[in-house]
Amino acid sequence: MTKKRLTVSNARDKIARRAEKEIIAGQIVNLGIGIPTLILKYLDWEKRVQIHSENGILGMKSHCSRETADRNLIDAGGGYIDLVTGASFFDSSLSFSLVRGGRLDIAFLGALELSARGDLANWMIPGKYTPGIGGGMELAQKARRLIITTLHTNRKGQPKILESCTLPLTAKACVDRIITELSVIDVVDDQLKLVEIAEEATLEEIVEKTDAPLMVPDGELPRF
Amino acid sequence: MTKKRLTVSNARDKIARRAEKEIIAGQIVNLGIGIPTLILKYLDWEKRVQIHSENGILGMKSHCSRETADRNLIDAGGGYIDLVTGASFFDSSLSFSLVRGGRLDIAFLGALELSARGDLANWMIPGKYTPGIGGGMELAQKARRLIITTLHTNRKGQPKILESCTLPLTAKACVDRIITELSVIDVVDDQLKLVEIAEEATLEEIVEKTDAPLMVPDGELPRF
Amino acid sequence: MNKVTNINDAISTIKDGQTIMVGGFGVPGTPFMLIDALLQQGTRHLTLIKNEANEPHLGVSKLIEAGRVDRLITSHLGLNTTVLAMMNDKKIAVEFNPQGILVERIRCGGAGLIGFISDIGIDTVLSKHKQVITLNGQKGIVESALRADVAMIHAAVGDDLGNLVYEKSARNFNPAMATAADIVIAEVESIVNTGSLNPDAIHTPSAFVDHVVEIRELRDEYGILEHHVFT
Amino acid sequence: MNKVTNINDAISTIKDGQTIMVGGFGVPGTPFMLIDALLQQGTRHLTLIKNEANEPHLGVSKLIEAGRVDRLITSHLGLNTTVLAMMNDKKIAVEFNPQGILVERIRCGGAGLIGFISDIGIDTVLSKHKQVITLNGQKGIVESALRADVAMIHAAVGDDLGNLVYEKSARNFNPAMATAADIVIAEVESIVNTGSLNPDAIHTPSAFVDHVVEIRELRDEYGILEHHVFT
Repeated sequence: MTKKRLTVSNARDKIARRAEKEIIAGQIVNLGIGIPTLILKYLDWEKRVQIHSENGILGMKSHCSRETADRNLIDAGGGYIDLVTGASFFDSSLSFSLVRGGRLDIAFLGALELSARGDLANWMIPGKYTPGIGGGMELAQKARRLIITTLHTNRKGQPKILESCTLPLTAKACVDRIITELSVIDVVDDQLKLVEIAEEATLEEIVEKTDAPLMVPDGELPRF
Repeated sequence: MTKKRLTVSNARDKIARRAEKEIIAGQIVNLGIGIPTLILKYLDWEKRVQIHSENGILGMKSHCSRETADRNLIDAGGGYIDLVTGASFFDSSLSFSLVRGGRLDIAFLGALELSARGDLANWMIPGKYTPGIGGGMELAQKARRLIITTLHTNRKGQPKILESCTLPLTAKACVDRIITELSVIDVVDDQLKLVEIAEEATLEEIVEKTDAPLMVPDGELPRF
Repeated sequence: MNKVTNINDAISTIKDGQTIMVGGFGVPGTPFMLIDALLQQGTRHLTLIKNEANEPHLGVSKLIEAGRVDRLITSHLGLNTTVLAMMNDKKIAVEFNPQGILVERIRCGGAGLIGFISDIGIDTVLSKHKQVITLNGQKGIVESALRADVAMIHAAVGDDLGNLVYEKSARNFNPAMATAADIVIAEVESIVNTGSLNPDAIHTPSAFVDHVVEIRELRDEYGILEHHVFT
Repeated sequence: MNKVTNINDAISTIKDGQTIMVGGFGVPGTPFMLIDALLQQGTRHLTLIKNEANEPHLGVSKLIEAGRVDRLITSHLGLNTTVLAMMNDKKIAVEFNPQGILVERIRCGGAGLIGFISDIGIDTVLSKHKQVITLNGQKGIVESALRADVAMIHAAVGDDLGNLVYEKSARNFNPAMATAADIVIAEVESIVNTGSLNPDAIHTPSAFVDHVVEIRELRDEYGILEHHVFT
């Protein structure tokens, strides 16, 4: 059985679309830079979700056009945004009280590496990529639920999900769920458990591209 | 030479009137309960002084009448107040950032006991008077200038200014100036220095009612 | 997410033995209606965190006088001789904090931190029984964060999402407490349409609030205390 | 106390070797006019505290590129490859903090505290070289308070007493920095009559502000960054 391969762009969209299903009505959600931000494209606003941005916004909507851009209104990634009804502004200090105080229902972040027990590395590659920390460490450690949205492998085609991370950690044992273009994987009791398989993927491909033990439940897994 | 004795009420007013002279135009000032609050009666508002109240007000003016009382607007002592132009409200957290962060130019507080090196005891008498701490400790420790306004002796006629305090301290070495109905005394290099004498007082009386060494400069001291 | 609910549903989340924060500094900002509902519910063995204990027969003093409070974490009880007497008779355990340290401990809990280091009270009896550490050559007392199971707060205006605006000196401890409890119940004097509050002027963003209860009638206890009118 | 002054008088308080906090998160809230005046003044060997370093040739990046900054305490430089290259070439010392820890350290300094205890970064390289203590059974990193000699901040509106109101996402680090420096210089887009700001809606009370400078003209750098328009 040959499977259709997704382009990188399609893969990213697929991940974002699947990730959107994780959000429950009324939740407070933070979307990291990259694929997480793409979730906005697919977000069902009927859910009255409140999107938090670290720079002091609750209730951002999406990136807006040049015409409606407000010089005083950007998200944490720098893009100009518009707002939902009921949005609020606050300072950076209260913004992180919201995160660390446990009021963030879900944070979606990207990853450089992930480990079998849910460790996340996404902030530096020593000697190569050291842009700083930003808000990621606090999002990873303190969101009630941390969902990683990432391509299954890196640019060289190497697995991102490893037995142990080799890069400096963002946070230990913080990941609840990993959504890639191939699979949905949960971290349960320090183990990885496959819970969904992409329409375009095979179990063999997922196992091959995952460099850590993967529990595969009996029976047919849901496709996405 | 016999001196006219002040009634307690007159003595308190005299202290408050003298204390008001300490305030420089534009300063941020906190007035404790008791004699400090009486300073409002004599305050020259041309100085554009900003009175801080611990419960989250900058720019309170004075106690107001029943007619203008606002159920949402009291000072830290519980009295209904009015405001100066340019007043602001904030929460208790920012209120104490203002105090501890060093933005309070002067705090005026009362005293149970004072020591020669500027220790203050004003919050409890073990077994007799233990109402709690309130904001006094932070005012005493962190105001740029702490001025004590108090009757020179307690209700039993005993000195309040002692070699060392016997009561639990509010804060160590915090007092800059002591204003009583008899004298103005500065704490300089862990020593008490007499700087003014009340019209109604004699040097002998002050020395007699002060149970700590008192430096008395040569020459005539100013009267108040 | 409409958070407007009726008072009994909101208060029913409070259980025996829980720790409850209550906003207010004197009358302004005290959620009298929520306190009365909690009194009626009969919940016991509470630990209460509040700036003061209101005055006798008013606000949280009613809970304390009814024996519902085992422990009070507070700043000052100078205006409540009834509770002071109960404290002296060991009918209630009282822990006093400097006022700014109390609100800072609450904020610290709300900010998801473990504690902070302060020199307030460093050379007094307050530093006894507390960890003292040195940081960059400065000696400080380690103060622990405070959190509660439930915070009961009062705001002037709220919307159905839970955004809150406080009025004048009624703000006080309310915003910090709104961040520091697992469940936050806000009573508000009026509910406005979501979107009608200025986003720059919202004091407590909706994320922190779980239940909004509207006060139908401002009873006497919300009014002027005649004995505090000084002129 | 009229705190409105001209920009050069305000900036002249900044001396070589001082520590300067600068508000802003991206363009919003960055005091470009004050930064330019500081650049013109030629002050050197500064330690800068700012969320990020703006982008190349913009805001504080101009100070850094001109070699005026010895040390930068920041959170993230992802949008400034110029400063990252200077860091890698050891032309500037950079200290990275998690963003919320950075603002918390500033707020802590502003609150007159010595430090705080947090579990952020506890099992990462960030806990190296830092004191780790245990409080109520929880292990945490001791983070020190940050203060500055001068804070340069940006607000939308100010009055002559120094009360400030920020707008939308331009608030960010400005209110915390306003509390945490010995001298606070605020540039404002407009000055209004004292008394015309709603006392409940003032973000930074006048007590924290020393100098207010009015921006005469919002130059291009305050405007929209075309490369950040994503749709």
